[in-house]
Amino acid sequence: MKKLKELNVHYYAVLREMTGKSEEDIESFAATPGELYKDLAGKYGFPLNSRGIRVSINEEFQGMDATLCSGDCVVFITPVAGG
Amino acid sequence: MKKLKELNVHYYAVLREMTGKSEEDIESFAATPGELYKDLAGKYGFPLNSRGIRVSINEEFQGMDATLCSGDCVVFITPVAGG
Amino acid sequence: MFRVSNVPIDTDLLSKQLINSSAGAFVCFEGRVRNHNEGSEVASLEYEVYEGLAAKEALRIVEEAKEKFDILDVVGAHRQGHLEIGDIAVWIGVIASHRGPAFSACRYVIDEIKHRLPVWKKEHYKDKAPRWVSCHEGEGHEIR
Amino acid sequence: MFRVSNVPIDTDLLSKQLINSSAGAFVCFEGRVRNHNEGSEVASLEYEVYEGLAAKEALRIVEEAKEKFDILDVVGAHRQGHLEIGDIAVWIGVIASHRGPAFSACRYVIDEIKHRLPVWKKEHYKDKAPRWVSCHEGEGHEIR
Repeated sequence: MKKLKELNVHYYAVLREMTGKSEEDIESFAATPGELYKDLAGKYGFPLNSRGIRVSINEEFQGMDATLCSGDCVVFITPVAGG
Repeated sequence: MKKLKELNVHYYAVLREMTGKSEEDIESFAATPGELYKDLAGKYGFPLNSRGIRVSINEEFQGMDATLCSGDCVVFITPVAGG
Repeated sequence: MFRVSNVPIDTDLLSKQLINSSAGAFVCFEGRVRNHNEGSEVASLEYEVYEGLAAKEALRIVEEAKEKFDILDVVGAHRQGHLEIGDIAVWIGVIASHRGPAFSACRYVIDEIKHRLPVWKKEHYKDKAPRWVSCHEGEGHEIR
Repeated sequence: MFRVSNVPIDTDLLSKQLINSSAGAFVCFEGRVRNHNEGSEVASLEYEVYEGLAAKEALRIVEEAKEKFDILDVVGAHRQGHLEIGDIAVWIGVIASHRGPAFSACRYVIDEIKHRLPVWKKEHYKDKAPRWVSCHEGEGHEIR
């Protein structure tokens, strides 16, 4: 049975503009960042295909299939620009 | 028959130290920088083998077999160091 | 040392951290806001940085460079916020005994930074709506 | 622009000549006097330059770089005279739209300068007699 987690999600750049916020606390049953992304894509109209999008959990890059825990700070990293 | 030329020869770095002067006017029958070099090597004890030594005539790199003319400013360029 | 900065990058200050009497070579790269990109006239730029992760990832890149190349030190900085044409967006300085490793390491660090740091760039144009761009030029990574 | 200088190289002044709103990349190389060479402790250096020919040859190298690489401009300077540890012996700055050509051109210019410019270097050591050295490290080009 999936467990409800409390997650803190931060948004940057295009995702920040699409959600209209820099961060939010979310209660979610998502087990992985991949599942969480799908939920958010449905809610905010993010692109359904997450290819090229990376995820960071607590300031470390992780796989889209990593395990989410309550209290995690999650950031989806759309393709970057650098200098 | 070889013609006597008036040449102005400048010395830099190790050659300046070996000759004890920065420049001199020379009257020479040398037809080419190669011939001139041999004369100077005999006079000042420059290395007899001129491999790796280049020559400039009037501020342009030239071959050791270029033609010397009266009034030419000749500089032998020993291996360089740069920055 | 790598920092994310809200204020103009002081290249003199950064350079001063790269003084070492064993250093025969100093190579630096400065990324500046240019007035054009992919055929469009750029008016200004906005950099958004996920600071915590960017700082960690930059230090990781610097450590990689020190392992891969025979260098003495690396210092860098990346701007965030609104930048005008000519402003410095990113600065990387490397010192080494010899120039070969200094060039290679500087190139390595800026290439990795462009691909790995969580930094986003919004271009404001003279004649059309602004747009978030990625460094993967021509690869169509735009989201909208 | 390339100059042979009897006084310390003012890198700020040189950099200011490389301001161009089309430039997205600035790469510079600074050759500094280091405290060691081929296992010996260096105390100071003396650079002797055949100025007329050096200036001409440097401009030729700069023109070659502009032909070979997609860059906007190159500025450089080379010191002559007596230099202490840490002093700048040579400085090359390049601007371009993109960083690839800027790095390549900067590397090209300094490599060619080291091999082609009539510049000689006498190293003064802490514990032995001074010696004229060439850039062809380890190739035994010494005359004495």
